[in-house]
Amino acid sequence: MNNSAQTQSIDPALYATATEAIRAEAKRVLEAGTVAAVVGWQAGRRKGSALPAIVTDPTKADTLVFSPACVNNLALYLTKAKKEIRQKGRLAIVVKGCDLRALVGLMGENQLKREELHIIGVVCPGVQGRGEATMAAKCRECAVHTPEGTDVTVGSLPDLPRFTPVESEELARLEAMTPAERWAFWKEHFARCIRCYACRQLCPFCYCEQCLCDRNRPQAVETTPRPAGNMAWHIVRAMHLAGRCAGCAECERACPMDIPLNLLNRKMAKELKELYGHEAGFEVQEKGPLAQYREDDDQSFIK
Amino acid sequence: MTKHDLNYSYYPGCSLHASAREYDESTRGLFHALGIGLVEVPDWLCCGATPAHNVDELLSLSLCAKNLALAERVAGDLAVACAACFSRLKATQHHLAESETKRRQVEYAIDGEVSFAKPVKHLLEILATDLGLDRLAAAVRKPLAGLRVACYYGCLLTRPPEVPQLDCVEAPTIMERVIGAAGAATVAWSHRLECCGANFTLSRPGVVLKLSGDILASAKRAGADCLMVACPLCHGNLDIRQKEIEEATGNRFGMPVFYMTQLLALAVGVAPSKLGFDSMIVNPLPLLREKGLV
Amino acid sequence: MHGHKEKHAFEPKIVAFVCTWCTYAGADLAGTSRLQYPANTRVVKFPCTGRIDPVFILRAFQKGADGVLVSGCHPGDCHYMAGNFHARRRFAAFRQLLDFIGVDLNRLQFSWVSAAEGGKWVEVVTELTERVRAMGPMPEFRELEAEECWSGAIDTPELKEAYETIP
Amino acid sequence: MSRIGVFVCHCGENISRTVDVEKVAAEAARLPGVSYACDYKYMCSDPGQSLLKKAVAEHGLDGVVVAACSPRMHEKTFRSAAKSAGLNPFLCEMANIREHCSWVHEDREEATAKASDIVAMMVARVKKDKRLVPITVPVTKRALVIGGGIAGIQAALDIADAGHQVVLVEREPSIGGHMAQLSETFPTLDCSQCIMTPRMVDAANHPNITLHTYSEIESVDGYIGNFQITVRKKARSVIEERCTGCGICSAKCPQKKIPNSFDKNLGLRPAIYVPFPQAVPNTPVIDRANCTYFRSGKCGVCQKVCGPGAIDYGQEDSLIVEPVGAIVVATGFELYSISEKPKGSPIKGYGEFGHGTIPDVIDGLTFERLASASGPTGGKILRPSDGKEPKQVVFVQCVGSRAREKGISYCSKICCMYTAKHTMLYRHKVHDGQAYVFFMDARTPGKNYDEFWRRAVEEEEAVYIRGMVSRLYQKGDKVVVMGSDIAVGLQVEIEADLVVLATAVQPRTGADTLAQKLGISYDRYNFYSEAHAKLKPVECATAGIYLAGACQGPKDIPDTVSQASAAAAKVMTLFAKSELEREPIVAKVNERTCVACLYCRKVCPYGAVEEKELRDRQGNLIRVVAYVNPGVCGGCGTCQATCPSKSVELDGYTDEQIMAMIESL
Amino acid sequence: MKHTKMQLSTETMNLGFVRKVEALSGSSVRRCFQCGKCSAGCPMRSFMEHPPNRIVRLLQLGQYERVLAGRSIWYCASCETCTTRCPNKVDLAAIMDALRKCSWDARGPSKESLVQLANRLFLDNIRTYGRQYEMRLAAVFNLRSGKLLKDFMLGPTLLTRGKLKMFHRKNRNIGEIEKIFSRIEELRKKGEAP
Repeated sequence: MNNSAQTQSIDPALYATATEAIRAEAKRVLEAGTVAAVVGWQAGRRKGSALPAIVTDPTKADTLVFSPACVNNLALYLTKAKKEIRQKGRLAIVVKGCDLRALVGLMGENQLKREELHIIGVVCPGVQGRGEATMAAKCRECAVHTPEGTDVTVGSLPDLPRFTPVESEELARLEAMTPAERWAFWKEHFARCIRCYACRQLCPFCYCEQCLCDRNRPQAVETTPRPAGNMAWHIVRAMHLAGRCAGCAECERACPMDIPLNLLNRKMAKELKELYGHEAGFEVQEKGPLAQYREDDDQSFIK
Repeated sequence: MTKHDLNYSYYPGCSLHASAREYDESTRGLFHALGIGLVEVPDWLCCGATPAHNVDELLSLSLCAKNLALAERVAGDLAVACAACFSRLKATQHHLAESETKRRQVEYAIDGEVSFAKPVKHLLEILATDLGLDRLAAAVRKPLAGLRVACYYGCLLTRPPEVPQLDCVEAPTIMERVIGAAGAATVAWSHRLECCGANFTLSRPGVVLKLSGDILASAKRAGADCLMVACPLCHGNLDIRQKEIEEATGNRFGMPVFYMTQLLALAVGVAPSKLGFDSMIVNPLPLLREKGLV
Repeated sequence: MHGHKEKHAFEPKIVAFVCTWCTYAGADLAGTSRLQYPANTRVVKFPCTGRIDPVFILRAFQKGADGVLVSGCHPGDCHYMAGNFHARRRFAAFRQLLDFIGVDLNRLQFSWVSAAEGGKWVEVVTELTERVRAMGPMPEFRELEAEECWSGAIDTPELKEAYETIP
Repeated sequence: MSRIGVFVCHCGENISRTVDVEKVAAEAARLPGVSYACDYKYMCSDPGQSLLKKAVAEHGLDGVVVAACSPRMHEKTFRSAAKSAGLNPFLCEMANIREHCSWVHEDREEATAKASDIVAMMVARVKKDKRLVPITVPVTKRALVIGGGIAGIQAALDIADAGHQVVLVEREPSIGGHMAQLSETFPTLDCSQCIMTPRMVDAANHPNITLHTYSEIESVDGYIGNFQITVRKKARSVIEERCTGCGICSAKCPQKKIPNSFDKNLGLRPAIYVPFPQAVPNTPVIDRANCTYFRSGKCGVCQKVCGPGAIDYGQEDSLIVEPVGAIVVATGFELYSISEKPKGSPIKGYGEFGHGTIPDVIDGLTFERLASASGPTGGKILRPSDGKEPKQVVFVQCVGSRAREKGISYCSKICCMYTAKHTMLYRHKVHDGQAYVFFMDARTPGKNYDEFWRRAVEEEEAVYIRGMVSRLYQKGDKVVVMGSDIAVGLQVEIEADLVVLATAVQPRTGADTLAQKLGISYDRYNFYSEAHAKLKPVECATAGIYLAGACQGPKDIPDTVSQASAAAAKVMTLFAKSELEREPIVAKVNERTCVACLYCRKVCPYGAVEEKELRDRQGNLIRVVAYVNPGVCGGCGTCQATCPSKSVELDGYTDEQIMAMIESL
Repeated sequence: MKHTKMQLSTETMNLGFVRKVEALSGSSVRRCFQCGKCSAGCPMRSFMEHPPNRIVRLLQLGQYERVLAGRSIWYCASCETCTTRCPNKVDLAAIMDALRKCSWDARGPSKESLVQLANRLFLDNIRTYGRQYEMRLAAVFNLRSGKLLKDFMLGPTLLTRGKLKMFHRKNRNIGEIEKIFSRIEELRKKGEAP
């Protein structure tokens, strides 16, 4: 068990090799004209940082990188919400295993077509969490280090120690509470929410033209950042992501108020797996767990 | 006999010459008072009653057919007082008219033809229809006001439906209408048509105690002062065995059982001494005195 | 049934979301059969349980419901063939979410009541009403409505007093 | 600002006894947007409706709430009253303060408060109501009839006689169904084939009827007025157009020992065969599983002897697409068999009757074939085991039916009558034979039916024994029947030569699969469900599909024919107009916000959602959105609850309407 | 016999007996569909081991031994309630008469002797006297049935009220009576009457 998982403990050479391979593939496809642009990461100005990049010029392929700082889920840039990118034409995208699950989900939701994408998978040992040196909570329990079903996969996986699954532990801790204790927990967290909607902005699945929560006829969710509306917003969002969220945890990463949003998504994913054996983002499914049914579904909760 | 406009031949039946002599006496008294002629069929025979048809239908039919033939000798429709005799005589006419085979057998047995000519009428029918309730009411001298009567039909007066055709088989009113014409009040009660068990009076008196006991109890419950019957067999069970029933059931009835002719005769002014009240087992005189009828 | 009726200190507010074909008709049948049940329930009619959005349940709690009932056709009896099957999954998931948030699921009842089950409607409504009555008012969402982010909780006596005076 | 009118009904005393209607009206009047409120003794009466109309005109109302009984009772009444007052009918709502309030509560105070709440909710709702107009859909005046038994034939002939085209699809090689198998029919004892075969010929020769035999429904698309049916015509191996029906192929076929299922396997047929001599069409079918040519590649006798060259060994199944506007489902029934129960049958089995191992225990349909003059015995009653004439025949009623523990709770309805008929037929054919019937009740509620049964008992001297049979077992060449006579209170034992079981009537195997293709509902026994047990007994809940005959529940011939004609009449009613009007409670897509995730399409039980391409004036694709076909939409609203952005809305049940109700609490 | 199971076959069902009863009574036996109305209204039901409907049912199955063995048929009061109310026109009272005759003729396997005795004496009385004499009937019945003291207390009461006649006069038609009896016997001997 390694409770203080450090990204530095992973050999930097692994990232360098992956970076090289990404650059080569990007260059190849851009030169060949197979794609109009490559969506990837580039180094940030600050040392040890990275940010999303869209490369259309083969000569700029060398700007692409892969490092522990490549946290962003680039699938976001392919959704309809980011129309200007899609308009460039056929795209290549660099994805970690977790990002790929979002891509697969989007395909199932009629938002992307597999044949319109060139997917460059990158084997990911883990990326940073809060604080540069710490490994992200999601990476500690990652089961998709190596993306499957890509057009090309680069990088290799080192032997990784078993990390402490902090997120699972936190989930278990919450589940063991009484409803009143949980209510207190979430009430405290949601009270802090400032409704900046960073969670929504970064979520690959929040691609609606108009969010339900922005509607005012009728107003289903109060928009001002007051506890009542905050609670409603996070419940509605969790419900809308149930069965769809692939667990990239970008919402939680982006939250300026440190609300453990991914716990909600993890919980829903866990329940849907238990109830209907569903796991999001592993294969393109025409119907998610809440868009289909079996006649013998559990109904023990119904009188 | 021609002085009356209504004349009948008369078949009293065995009981009226014995245990039901008051029925016979009161019938004669009543008819005399009403100006109705009544001539007894000479040397009539027993109709066979229930025992005969119970085990030997041909005998039963033959006895009745013989009586019908004897009645031909006297003018006028045949008036019958006893419900059992009435039922047998009517049933004989009915069955023989329906079955050619039976008619031939009977004709052989009685060595004569079967007569269908003579209408067989129960006294009730004569009073209610032939005489008419208006004439009956007009003849009343001493209305039976204040007397609450439970009219008891028994089983044989109306059944089976197609035979006597005296009145509605399940809800007859002829007795009520007749006694009503004499000014009596009648009570509505449940056991008007139940069987009294007459057939078992000799062999299984226990049966009689049960059946007749139920009848008396029902009349009592309905608030009747007395019962009125038109059948000597019923009378035999309800009146003669009343004390026995009281002992067996522990109920106290004290319910006089009149023949309908007794009450009618009283109403049209026949002297009570001629109506055989003295031969009734349950003494009716206290009741009649109480109501100011004697 | 008749005569004396107990008065309770607390009368819970129950909102029932029902489909028009089965449960609404079942409730109608309870009426035509003159069955009696507590008067706490307010019925909102939907064409089908498939139409019932979890947001409505949330909204009902926010608007002061102490209990919510969702009821429709038995599986296989849906007028629209499959609406209730979809609803069944949707609410199976939603109740887990509410539970995780900390809502006591005793306040949220789901049932199948057919058009022929007037008696069952009475049973379900009565049971839920009595259960919620025993639990008392639902404070959670109602408190949230009254709270402001920056105050967290009303813990100073002055604020509390000022708050109490608000009608 | 809305101008809402509220009308509180007393319903005589039905409401006013427990609800203070004046108070409810007074409180309603104080609600924002309410400009008129009153109470009245009987709102549904003529004066009540006039009151409403007058108020709409006088107060310029733009919405109406009638607080009265259940909308299921009088919504139509008040909406048409509103309509005649010039108000869009969908701006009229009912507040149910009778069934949901006054009848179920006794406390006046509570009931009044609840009634006021209900009214307030409906006032909030009506303010958000939209004006809706009925939807029109074009109608293809052509009908599909599935099943060529008496029900299907009757429906097809009725519709065809009315001048409409009919496509009649039958699974078997010949139409006729069960009725062609029967010997005589109750209660008249007229010969079944004598009345059936002319109808079969009529159907085949009718200029308006297209007959597809040996065919099944492959798929069903579309909706009322506009169905697209794909019919799979199974390979007959015989070219229908060429075949003259001369029968030489069957006569020369060397493979002749195949049990004929039409004769309940009592008789034999060749591999190329027509199921029975009066078959329509009189075109044979090659039973490929039993044909020597198909099994070994050798033989080919039929092809050699066929003059017109109609035999085609290479024939394949073909798919035919038929556009129709209405569908009549008449797939009929089958009898439960104690040896092999139909797939999906809930019956647990009859081990006590030997599970079909006793050869002289047969079912009712087998007895029909034995009694039929054209049957395998030529109408002689001969038992299967040794071909001897049985002298003691025991009939057992309710085998499978009315036995919840055995699996079926319903009454099969026809058995009492056909068993009475069997006892008569048996008596007529075996004069010295004695028929016994074990029964629970004789259910004979039809015209001249009870008289028929009594005739069997009184004149034909069938001995009816009230009481069920406990067990059957073979003893020598007899079948011992252990029963009881509950009127006497004693056990009864009969050593029978033949036992006939009146086994349960069940839907056809595969009825559920067909229902799924058609999108119609069925009960737990797979009988198809009518839309309303009393008022819509021949309609399915799915618009444009109608039921006829035993596929909906056990039925005798007169009932079946009546229902078939009723279904035909429904089809003709539909076809009487070239356009169809329906309630506008359908979903609509907001194309501005739809992102075409198509969750709506995934959950739609009607398949009403399609993709729609939005293009600019030059025809360039802008984007794709969802589109709900209003003709197909059933109006359940599952799409809206599922849509993440609420870009699809169900008219009549919009979020605004619902939220308004919730917020008014 | 009473509780043994019924083996039904054309041999064990005596349908000839059923036809005889139908002929004697003039009523159909098969008509009965066991509604039970006869038993519902029968005043004597509580005295019978087979209620009236079961008598008919046993008859339908040709189980005549079971019918005749019981005392039920002798406990029928001939009140005709069953016949009057039968929804199916089964003349059960007549069927009872027929059954009693069958039992009577066969010198009955019946257990009920007292009713039979009373009937026999009644008919004997008719044959001897032409009319019924109650005193004599009762006295002889008591003597023959061994119930010497039955209704002992009633006799004197009735006598004093003139209800029982100690003496009676012979009927002038007595010859006719004897003739009827003997001619019926003659018919039966010839097999021309049942």
